[in-house]
Amino acid sequence: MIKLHNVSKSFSQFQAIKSVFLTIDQGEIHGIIGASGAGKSTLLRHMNLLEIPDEGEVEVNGQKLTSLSSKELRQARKSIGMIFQHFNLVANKTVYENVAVSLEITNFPKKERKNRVLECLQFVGLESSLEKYPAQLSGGQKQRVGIARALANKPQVLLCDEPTSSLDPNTTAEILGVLENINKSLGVTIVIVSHEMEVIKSICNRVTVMEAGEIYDTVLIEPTSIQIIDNSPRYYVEQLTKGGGMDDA
Amino acid sequence: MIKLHNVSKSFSQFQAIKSVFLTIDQGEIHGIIGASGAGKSTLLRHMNLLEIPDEGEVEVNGQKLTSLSSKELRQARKSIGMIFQHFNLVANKTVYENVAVSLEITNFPKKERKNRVLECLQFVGLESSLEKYPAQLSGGQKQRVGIARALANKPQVLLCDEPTSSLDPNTTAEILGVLENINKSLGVTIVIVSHEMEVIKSICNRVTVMEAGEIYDTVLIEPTSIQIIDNSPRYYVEQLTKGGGMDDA
Amino acid sequence: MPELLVQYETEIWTSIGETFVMVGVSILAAILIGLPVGTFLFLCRKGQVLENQFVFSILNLLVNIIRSFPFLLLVVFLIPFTRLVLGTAIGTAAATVPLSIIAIAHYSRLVEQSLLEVPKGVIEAAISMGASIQDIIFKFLYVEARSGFVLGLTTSIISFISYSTIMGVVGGGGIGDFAIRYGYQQFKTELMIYMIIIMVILVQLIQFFGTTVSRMIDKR
Amino acid sequence: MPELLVQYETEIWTSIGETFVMVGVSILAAILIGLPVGTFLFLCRKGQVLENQFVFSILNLLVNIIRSFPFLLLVVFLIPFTRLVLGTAIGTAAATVPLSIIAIAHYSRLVEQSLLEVPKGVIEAAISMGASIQDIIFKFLYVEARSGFVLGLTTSIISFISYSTIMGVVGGGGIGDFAIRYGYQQFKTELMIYMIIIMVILVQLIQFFGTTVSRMIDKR
Amino acid sequence: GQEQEANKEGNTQENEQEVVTLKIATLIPPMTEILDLVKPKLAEESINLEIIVLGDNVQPNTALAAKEVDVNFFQHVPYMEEFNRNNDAELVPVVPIYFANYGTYSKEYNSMDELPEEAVIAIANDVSNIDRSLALLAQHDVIKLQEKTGPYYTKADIVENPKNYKFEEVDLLMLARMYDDADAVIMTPAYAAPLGLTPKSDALLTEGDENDFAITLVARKDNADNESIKKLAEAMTSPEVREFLGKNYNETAIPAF
Ligand SMILES: Nc1ncnc2c1ncn2[C@@H]1O[C@H](COP(=O)(O)OP(=O)(O)OP(=O)(O)O)[C@@H](O)[C@H]1O
Ligand SMILES: Nc1ncnc2c1ncn2[C@@H]1O[C@H](COP(=O)(O)OP(=O)(O)OP(=O)(O)O)[C@@H](O)[C@H]1O
Ligand SMILES: [Mg+2]
Ligand SMILES: [Mg+2]
Repeated sequence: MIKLHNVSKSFSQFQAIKSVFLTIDQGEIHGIIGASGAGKSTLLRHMNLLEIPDEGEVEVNGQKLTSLSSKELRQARKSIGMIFQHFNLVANKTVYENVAVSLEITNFPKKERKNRVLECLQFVGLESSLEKYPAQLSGGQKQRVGIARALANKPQVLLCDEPTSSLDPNTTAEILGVLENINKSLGVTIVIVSHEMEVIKSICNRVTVMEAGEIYDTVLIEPTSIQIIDNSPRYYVEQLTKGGGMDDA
Repeated sequence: MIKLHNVSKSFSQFQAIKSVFLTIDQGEIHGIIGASGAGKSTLLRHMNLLEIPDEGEVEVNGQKLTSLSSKELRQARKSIGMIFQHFNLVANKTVYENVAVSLEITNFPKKERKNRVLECLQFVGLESSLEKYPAQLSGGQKQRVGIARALANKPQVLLCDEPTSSLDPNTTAEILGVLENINKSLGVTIVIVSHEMEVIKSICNRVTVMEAGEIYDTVLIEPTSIQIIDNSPRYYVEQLTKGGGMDDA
Repeated sequence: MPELLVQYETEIWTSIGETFVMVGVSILAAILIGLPVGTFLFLCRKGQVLENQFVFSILNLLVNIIRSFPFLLLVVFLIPFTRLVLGTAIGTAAATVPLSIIAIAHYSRLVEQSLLEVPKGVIEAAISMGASIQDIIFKFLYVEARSGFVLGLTTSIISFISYSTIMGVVGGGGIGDFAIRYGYQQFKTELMIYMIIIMVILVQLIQFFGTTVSRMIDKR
Repeated sequence: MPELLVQYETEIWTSIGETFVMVGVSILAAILIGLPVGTFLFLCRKGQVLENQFVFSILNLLVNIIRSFPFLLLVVFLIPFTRLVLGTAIGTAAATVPLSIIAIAHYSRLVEQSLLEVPKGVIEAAISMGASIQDIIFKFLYVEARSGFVLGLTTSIISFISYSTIMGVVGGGGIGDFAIRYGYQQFKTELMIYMIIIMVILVQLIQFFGTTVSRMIDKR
Repeated sequence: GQEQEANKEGNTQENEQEVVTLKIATLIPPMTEILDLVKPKLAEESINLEIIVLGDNVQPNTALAAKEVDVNFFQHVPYMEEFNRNNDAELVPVVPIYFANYGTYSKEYNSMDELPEEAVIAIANDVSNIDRSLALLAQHDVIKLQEKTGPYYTKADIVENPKNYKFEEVDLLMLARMYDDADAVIMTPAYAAPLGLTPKSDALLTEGDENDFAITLVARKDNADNESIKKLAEAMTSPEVREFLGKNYNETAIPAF
């Protein structure tokens, strides 16, 4: 469970978050949507206290993050995974090492680490790029490493900042499948910031719409479920031509 | 006109582009689509020779880029704008300066520079953030600065690498409108790499589908035209609830 | 003010002045020549826009040669050159010549290193705009590396002050030399300690100023 | 081999050995103490994970004090300390003490500066994982800053060699001191030039090695 | 200093007689003090003595040979001759001023006989002073040296060292600091003075004035006969200087004129 109580945040003059109250239930997949610059990322970053609110309280899994000692906070963060909008990979670590590091930090049983890393990289379809460095990856591949890293240590809460922004529909559907799966099977609470309506619609139970630092509305929806689509270039051609275009120019 | 003739590119062992032939006509809006890691960005980066092909030739606006002197190449690049997947903004320049710098480089008439910068920033809805630095911007705002920068000096060719990946549907529609407009009114040739089917469908005349470094197919389509949508949070709520969800949770 | 300082007031002020002259000229040399040399060291590297193994090797060797000279011997070696340039090889002005040469070699390495930290994407953006080398340097590289430049210069200036203390050899004077001559050689320990305090304050001010400026211009 | 070198072969080898001892110990000190000090200078800064104005000011002041001492006077000042630690204040071993202290102060600044270049996002990623300070340092900061560390150490080692030439003062010996005493003071210019050539080769090798390693481990 | 400044100014502006500037390179007290003492007197004779204090014992000769200075005052004749030999220079002695009475000092021991086997003796590390230090010990039969093979005695010339003394070479500037560290130190009185040590009362061995090592005013062959240099030499050998040395440097700097 995540609870934001009267959270406000300003950057110098600019008030990015204005007195927000929001409760996200245990096991929910919660969407946050809104225009660019509305404050979605900033709000999300409050949920693991990467952003310290000027005012208000943040509670996650029954712990008031805002009043924990730094040691307790560190402990609490180990069960809160985060996928960053700009990935924030370690440029000097390989794909494998980028994922493995989160297991080292959380004292994941040593013997199982390797398997877990490989498993997570399989989830995101990067099992063949273990030894590549971020600079050698495409945009979408980087994003997928970020996702694998956040999943690796089986967090109870997963904060996702536009996790599929650089991904093609197929990969997006696969990733959403993985998220839904860990939500269903392990009861992980997931918060997804996204501007892709389909993403939000297909897996969220509830969606918060933000506008200029405030919550405009919170909507309960029935996820349409993810359509795992044909993973081949034929799909694109079909999609493109079905709208009335002419094949083979 | 852009012409790739038998272009191949390898990164150490890995062959990212495999003998590609592609011709993009003057005034076309050409889409490139494909799975993550298919080689879209790499292909696009050949069109201004940011990536130098191991083999093959690149021709833009009648000039063989691959056989120009470095001075001529520099000149040629001035009329080829590029929007980067990862923005590549100058972190120590303000929003205004990031856009202005491209005018300084191309010797855009001095008197008109300021107006042009403001105009471009208006196109992307950032006229109120002139003095902010990239670190103070949201993901979508950064992307929009990148777009404004590429548009500023009125290029004849515009290469866009996932230009709307971090933008909400409203902003995306606006940006696409701008692109379509400069294409129509100034005859700018535009190449858009994107994984968002709607984006491609709504403005492209022709689409290349890539798979594993090769062109799978090139499809001629009829752009559906951009739907400029209601620019308010109400839109999201409507979209979310219209699928059968329940309002006001 | 302690009596001792009053007694030596003129000499102390003179030596502070000498230090300022020597370090000031070194700073100028570091900026006017060290910065360009460091920039070329970076630009001529493999994979950079001016890639040029030959120029790189030459510059690299020159910088290394200067940096490998025992400082005292460099000073001595440069005497004919100094005499040629300034007509004399002794005194404060003459001392600025070897100091400046060291300053150039020293700072150019730090400049090179700062430029290596500029994200590749920014350089690519510049190239894609058709920026000339000059534009790449001034409108992109220097803008992104500027806080590193300032920190590097801060570190360098402090080194220059330290180097200047050896310039007594050719009569360069300066606070450090004053401290050595009066304080150390003549066992006026108290005077020496005052001089060191002056130097510590000076260095502390420079560091504070450098850190503050570098933080102010770092918008990353 | 030139006759002169044959004649002085033993002395030359001895002095090369002395330089290696002095510089080697300084390198160890720079890594074992300078690296942590630089790391704390960074971590205790405003806005960083261990933000602590007090510790920062103390470390900053200490480093500045060491760096503001005229090197010769630092050597002298440290004599009682050196004697305490090693039982003697003269000779090569004794010379390593002041050299190491300078090395620590010098390298810690370069470490601090390299750490300032680590992208904030990477540190945030570490924090969000609940990484301990230790993990942040070793698994993130040092990994991202490592090529800067190597370049900084390269620059520093070359400075250490240069500093070591002054250690003749306390009988430290070394190639530089040999060049000064035999070459300069006894006017054996040819011998001096050979010594300088040896130093240039040494420095050139170190620079080459440092640059290569730093490029190899830089995957950015 | 200010009074002298004024004096100099006055000279340049008011005196019809042309003012000659004489540049002199020197190192440390009492050399600098002697020059400070004679400076006002020379000013009266329209000689502006410009004192350049250098920090190294090669540069004063280099500067003199290069005509950057007119005279220097820091060395003894053997050292000057060695410089001439190696640099094709034509430096010539003008007049000896004082003997820096080289001596052996010890913090712990009161006589040379008390010095134990293998005692560490600190000596300066430049060749001419190594030569001089060894010669001092040989003069008092502490060691025996073989016939000189080059211009200087070196440690290799020691043929007998009955008590196996160890010689530790350190920089001139460090010698005084070695007083605490070594069993004995051989140094000039200029370096011993700040420790409160004088050759007369504290030295175990001294050189006396029966030697070639008088600190000498040195000029070049081409200017040694200059009128102004002669006046300088005269001033430096005046009774005032003798009195000054006697008062402040008794037994430490023994007048050599
Ligand atoms: N410098 C490099 N070194 C090694 N491999 C590279 C390098 N740059 C790209 N690649 C590889 O080339 C392939 C194509 O990369 P590219 O960036 O063109 O993909 P993309 O189609 O743009 O994917 P995305 O949609 O994820 O951005 C990827 O598999 C990537 O790992
Ligand atoms: N460090 C900062 N300093 C100043 N302003 C900031 C800072 N960080 C964010 N902002 C401002 O706060 C607002 C909200 O930013 P945030 O990143 O939360 O937006 P967002 O909703 O995630 O947008 P996007 O969809 O574009 O990523 C933006 O207007 C941004 O300019
Ligand atoms: Mg955001
Ligand atoms: Mg891409």
